[in-house]
Amino acid sequence: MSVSLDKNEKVFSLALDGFEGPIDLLLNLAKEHKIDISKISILNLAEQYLQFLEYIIKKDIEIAAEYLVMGAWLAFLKSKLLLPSKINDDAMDIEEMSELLEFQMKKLESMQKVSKLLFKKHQLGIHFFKRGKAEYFVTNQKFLYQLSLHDLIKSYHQIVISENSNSITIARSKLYSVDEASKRLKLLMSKTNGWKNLFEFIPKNITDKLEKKSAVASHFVASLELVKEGHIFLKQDGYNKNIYLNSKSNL
Amino acid sequence: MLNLNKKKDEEFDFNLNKKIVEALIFSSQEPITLTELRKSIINKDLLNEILVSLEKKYSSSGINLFKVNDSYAFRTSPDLCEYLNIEKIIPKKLSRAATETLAIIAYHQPITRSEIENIRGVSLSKGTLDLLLELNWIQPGERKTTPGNPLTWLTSNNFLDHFGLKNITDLPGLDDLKDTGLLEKNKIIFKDNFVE
Amino acid sequence: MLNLNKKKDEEFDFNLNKKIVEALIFSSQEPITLTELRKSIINKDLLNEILVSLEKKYSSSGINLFKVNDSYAFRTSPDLCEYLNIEKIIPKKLSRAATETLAIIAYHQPITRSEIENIRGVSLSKGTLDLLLELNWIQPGERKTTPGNPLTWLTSNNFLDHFGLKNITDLPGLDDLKDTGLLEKNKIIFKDNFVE
Repeated sequence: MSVSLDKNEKVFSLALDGFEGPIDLLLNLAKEHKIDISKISILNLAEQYLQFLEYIIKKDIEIAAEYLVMGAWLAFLKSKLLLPSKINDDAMDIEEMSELLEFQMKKLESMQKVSKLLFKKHQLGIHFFKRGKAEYFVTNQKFLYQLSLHDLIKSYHQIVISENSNSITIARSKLYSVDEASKRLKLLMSKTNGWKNLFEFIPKNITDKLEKKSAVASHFVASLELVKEGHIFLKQDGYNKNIYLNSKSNL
Repeated sequence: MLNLNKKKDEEFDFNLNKKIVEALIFSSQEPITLTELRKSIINKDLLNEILVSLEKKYSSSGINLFKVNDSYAFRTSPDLCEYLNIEKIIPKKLSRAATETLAIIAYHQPITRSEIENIRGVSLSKGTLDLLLELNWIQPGERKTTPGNPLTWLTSNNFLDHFGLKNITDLPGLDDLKDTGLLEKNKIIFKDNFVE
Repeated sequence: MLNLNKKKDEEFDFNLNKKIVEALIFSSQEPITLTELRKSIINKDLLNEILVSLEKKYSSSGINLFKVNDSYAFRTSPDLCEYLNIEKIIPKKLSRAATETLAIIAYHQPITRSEIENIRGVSLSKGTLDLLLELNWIQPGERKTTPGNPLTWLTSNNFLDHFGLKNITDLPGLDDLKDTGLLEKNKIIFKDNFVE
């Protein structure tokens, strides 16, 4: 195989735009050397492909992923080809695998050929034409409404999408609301005498850590609110010390 | 001998130009003017002769060549009007409501009217089901055993014919088309974003 | 005398029915099915004979009778393509993925999505099937009975009409491909065989 790296670079950077997939790339590598696919050296092809993989992995790992399975497969094939044939006891023997690859390449090549043949044919609206204006008879009423399968499917999919995005259920928040805390404090304060630590008012049945934190925060905010409204007094002896509440009517 | 060849060439020329005129009138959306026809043919002098020849050719056909002012068009022969009831019908697009309703019935059948309304989120106008029924795309199914015994709707055989489907299960589902681009979603999921 | 009258009547009958068929096909832009034609004519037995006669009548005209599966349409003669200066709707150039996918479906139908992907060695990119469906060149076939019940794809009548094909056996190069065995689907390199 006499492919200079320079040339590789050129071929392979073109490959990124032009090639659709691994088999496609193999096909082009084979054509590049003007080789009849049926007489192809799988070993050479595998080597070239692996070279390409090495190059592409450095350049763009995402594109490389598309080519990796084939790469692994070819590496396996290559190692088998290099090893003496007597060890070959695999379920699928090496010849079968090469044949399969060759078949796959021929198949893709044939499809690429016929797709070109197909589009070389005369096409309606470009090379030949339908009647410019239709006339309608009462007997062909079904032509009255034109709806394609594509329209129908698209319409349904749009409904499904909008349905999915409209009917989002917002999970009930686990957080303790200030409103709740305020109601609770008012009720409890009316039944207590003297100064009480704020922490005594926090519901004892909360186990979730986050919920507990939120309960403390909202009870504190609620207590400030009650002071502002003139229902209670608050006192704290110093920074980071306990906060005490007392009902105004108890003073 | 030379004369014979010349005559053959002339005949070929006339026939080719005639075919071009015929094809142009056929494929034109509106009646096509003499000026336009003259522009498109190779041998301009032949146009009048060609039109006379075409008129004659189609005079006993199911389609006739009609002249409107200085324009030409093919139209169905008036002789056939008792057999073919020609009407001016303008092809219409099915309304969005009707298309959606048909799609929902197709994918969810048998389905009741109120179930359709639930999916679409709007109430169904009476005309929508009537239209689909008239087009013979849907048909009534069995009544449900739930309170009120509501009627269910199904798609008809005509629906399958129209869309070229053998069975209703051959309708492409969401899985079949999931990567086709039809199902591009921009779904936003709301969640409790509080993390400890 | 009686015989002569009978013959005349028959001739009249044939011509009238022929004119009706001619007008029906001519009036429509899309191919009309045999079933529809049969529905509209008076003497149903004559239909085949009429279609043969019409095909002959138009074979050397600027317009030809085209057959698409079991449907008929008038189209301008492809011989004239270089002379017709008509506003052409040039479709967007299809991507290589789309043209290859179309060819694979056309020559291998019915075929599933994953079978297409196996032949091309890459997964179908977004929008490819959708585009072909939107062009109305492909349509869903029956589901396979294999696990997962994958949907199969076929080409549509509109595809045949677009490329001027009588039916699917009319595809270019089909016989050669069949002879070389290249249309067999069962051999797969990836996925199933490449495990471990």
